[in-house]
Amino acid sequence: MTSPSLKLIVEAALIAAGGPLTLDQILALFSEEERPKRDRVMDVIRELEVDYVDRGIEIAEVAGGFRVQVRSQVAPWVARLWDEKAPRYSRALLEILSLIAYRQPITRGEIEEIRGVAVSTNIIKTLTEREWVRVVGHRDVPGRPALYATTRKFLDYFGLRSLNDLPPLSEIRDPEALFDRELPLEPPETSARSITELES
Amino acid sequence: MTSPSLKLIVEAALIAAGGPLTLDQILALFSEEERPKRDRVMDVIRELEVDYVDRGIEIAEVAGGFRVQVRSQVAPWVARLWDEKAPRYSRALLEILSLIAYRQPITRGEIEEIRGVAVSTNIIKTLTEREWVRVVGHRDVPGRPALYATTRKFLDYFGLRSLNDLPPLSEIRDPEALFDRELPLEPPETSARSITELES
Amino acid sequence: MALESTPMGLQQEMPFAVVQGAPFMTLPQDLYIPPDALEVFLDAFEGPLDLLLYLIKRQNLDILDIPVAAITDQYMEYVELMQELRLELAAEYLVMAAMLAEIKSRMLLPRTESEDEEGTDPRAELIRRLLEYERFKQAAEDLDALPRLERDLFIVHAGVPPGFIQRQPPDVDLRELLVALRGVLARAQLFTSHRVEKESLSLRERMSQVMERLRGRGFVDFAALFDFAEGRAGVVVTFLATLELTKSSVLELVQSEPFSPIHVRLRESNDQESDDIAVA
Repeated sequence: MTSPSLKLIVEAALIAAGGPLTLDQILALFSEEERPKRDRVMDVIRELEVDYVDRGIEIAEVAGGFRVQVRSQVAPWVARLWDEKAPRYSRALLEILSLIAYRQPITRGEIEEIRGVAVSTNIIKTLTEREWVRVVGHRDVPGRPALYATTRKFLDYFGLRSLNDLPPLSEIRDPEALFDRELPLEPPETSARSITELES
Repeated sequence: MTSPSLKLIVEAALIAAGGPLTLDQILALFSEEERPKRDRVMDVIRELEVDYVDRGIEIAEVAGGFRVQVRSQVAPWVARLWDEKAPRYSRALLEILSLIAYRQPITRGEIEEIRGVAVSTNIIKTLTEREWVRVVGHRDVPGRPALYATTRKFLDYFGLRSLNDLPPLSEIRDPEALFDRELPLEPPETSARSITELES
Repeated sequence: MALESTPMGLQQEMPFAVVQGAPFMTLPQDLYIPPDALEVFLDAFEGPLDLLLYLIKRQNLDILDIPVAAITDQYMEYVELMQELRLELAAEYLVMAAMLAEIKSRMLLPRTESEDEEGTDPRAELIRRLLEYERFKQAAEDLDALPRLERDLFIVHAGVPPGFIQRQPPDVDLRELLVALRGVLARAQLFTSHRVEKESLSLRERMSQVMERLRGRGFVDFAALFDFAEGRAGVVVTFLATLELTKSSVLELVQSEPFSPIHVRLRESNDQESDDIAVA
C-alpha cells in the first residue's frame, strides 16, 4: 500500500490532537484531491469506536468534535501519572512571566527583543493554561501580534492586591535591597478591593 | 471483570502520558497489592507493539522509556494539525549540539577551538532552554569554564535510547600516516571515500 | 610531497555555490561576486574552517594533501574582497589568514633535517583541524537527518476524562520571579532601564484592564471607561492608560463632531479575539 488508509490517518490524528477534532478539522488534513467524503470519515470514526471497545481508550463526542480519551475504568490508574508535583518552572518561563507582569500589555516580539531569544510557544501555553496570563488584544501593526497581560489569578496567586504591590524595578536592579527587605509575601487575608473588582 | 486488565491500564497510560514512561513510572501507577511484576509489564508492552502494527500509532523506546507516537507513514497528514511549522535549527546550532553530544563534557572554548569561530551565547541559551543541554560541572582550570553535556530530553527529542544510538562519527583519517612517510601519498583503499562523497 | 597537486584549471567547471538551497551563480576565475551576494555568501559559512573546506572541496582536492599556496591565495582573495566591501568580518577569518600565510612561507623554505626528524609538516596542524571540523560538520548533518519530535515524530496525547486528575502545578515564589526579572534586566539593561522605570505599574495594569473592558464590545463611550469612585488618581491613571494605548495603536478614539461624545474601541475585529489562546 502506497498511501496509508484513511482509518490510520484519522486514528493517529485523533489520538495525537490532545483535544477534540471536528470533522472539518479532520478533512483539512487532506489535500483536495485525496480528501475523503464526510460520511467516510464518520464511518471510520464509528469503526474506531468499535475497535476501542476492548482497549484502554475510547472516543468521546464532545461539543468541539471527537476526542480520544482514556477509558474511565482505567482512568483512576492513569490519573496517578500526574499525582506528583509537576516539575519546577524553567528560568525562561519565570523571565517571560515577569516581563509580562512588568511590561504589560506586551507582545511576544517585544519579549523576544528584551530577552534576545525566541519565546517558546509552550511557555506561553503553560502560562495561559495556568490562567496567569492572557491575550488582551492585538497590536494594530502588521501581523497583528497578540498583547499579553497578567490576570487577576496571577495577582491572587502571588498575594498581590494590584501590580503596584510588586517591588519597583529600581529595587529589583539592586540585589542588596531586594533581599534585605521582606517582600510582601504573606497572602493578604483581607484581599481588599482589588482593582480588578472595579472592572465589573 | 471488576478491575481492568493490566494491558488496558498500560495502554491508556502510555497513550495519555504525552511523553515517554519508564517501567518504574508504569509500576508506580499500581498500589502495592496490585502491582504487577516488571516482566509482566514488559510483556504487555510487547503485545501492544504487535497490536499497533496495523494502527496509526506505534510504540518507540527512547531514553526516557516507552512512548506512543504517530506511525511515521501517517505523520505527514497528522503534522497538518499544527499550524506552526516545526522549528528549524541553524547549522551553527546543530554543529554545536553535535559537538556537545559527541564530545561531552565539553567547554565552550573547546567547541570554539574545533569550529574555529566564537560560540554565540544565544545558541547556548536556546539549547539550554530546550533542555537539550545543561552544565554538568566546571573544568578545573583558570576561569573555571562550564562543562556542557546533553540531557535525556535531547535523546528523547531525537528518538534515541542512548548516546550510543547517535549516528557514528565519520572515521578520522589519521594525518600522522601522511606525515610519517616521505612517499607521495596515494590514498589508501579504505579511506578512498573522497571528501565530496561525504558531502552528499 | 605532492605539492604540484591538482591543476587549478579544474575548478572552472565546478558550480560556484549552493547558497541556502539555491544554486547561486558560477564563479569565474577572478572570483567576482556582487557585493550583496557576498554578504549572503559569507553568512553561509560557519567560519574560516568552513570556508577553507569549501575551497578545497570545490576543487575536488584531498584535505590530506592540500596545495597550501593555491588555497591560501584563494582564501586571501575572499578575505580581501570582504574587507574591501567593508563587510563585517569575524576576527577568526583574519587569524586564519595569518596562519595560512605562515604555513605557506614555511612550505617554501627548504626543509631542514631537524624538522624531518620530528616529522612535522607545516600543514599538519591545519589539516588536523580541518579533518576534525569536517567530522562534526558531517555529524551535524546526520543529527539533522534523524527523525525528531515536532518535525517527523509526534507524541500522542489522549485526554483523561474530567474528574480524575488533580495535578498540582508547581509552586512559584515571588522571589523567584523577581530574581528572574533581575536576570533579564541585567542582560537587557541598556535599552530598557530608562523607559521602564518611569512608567508606573498601575498604569500598565490599567492598560490591560481598559483593553479587557473593551474586548469584543465595539465602540464604547469614552466616559464609561472611568470609574469616578476611584477618585482623582484613578481617573488620571485610566486617562493616561487610554492615551498610551491609543499611541501604540491598540485603541481607536472616535469623535464624530466637536463636543459630541467620544467613543473608543479596540483596533481589531472582534472575531479575531482570543485566537492566540486557542493554540492547542
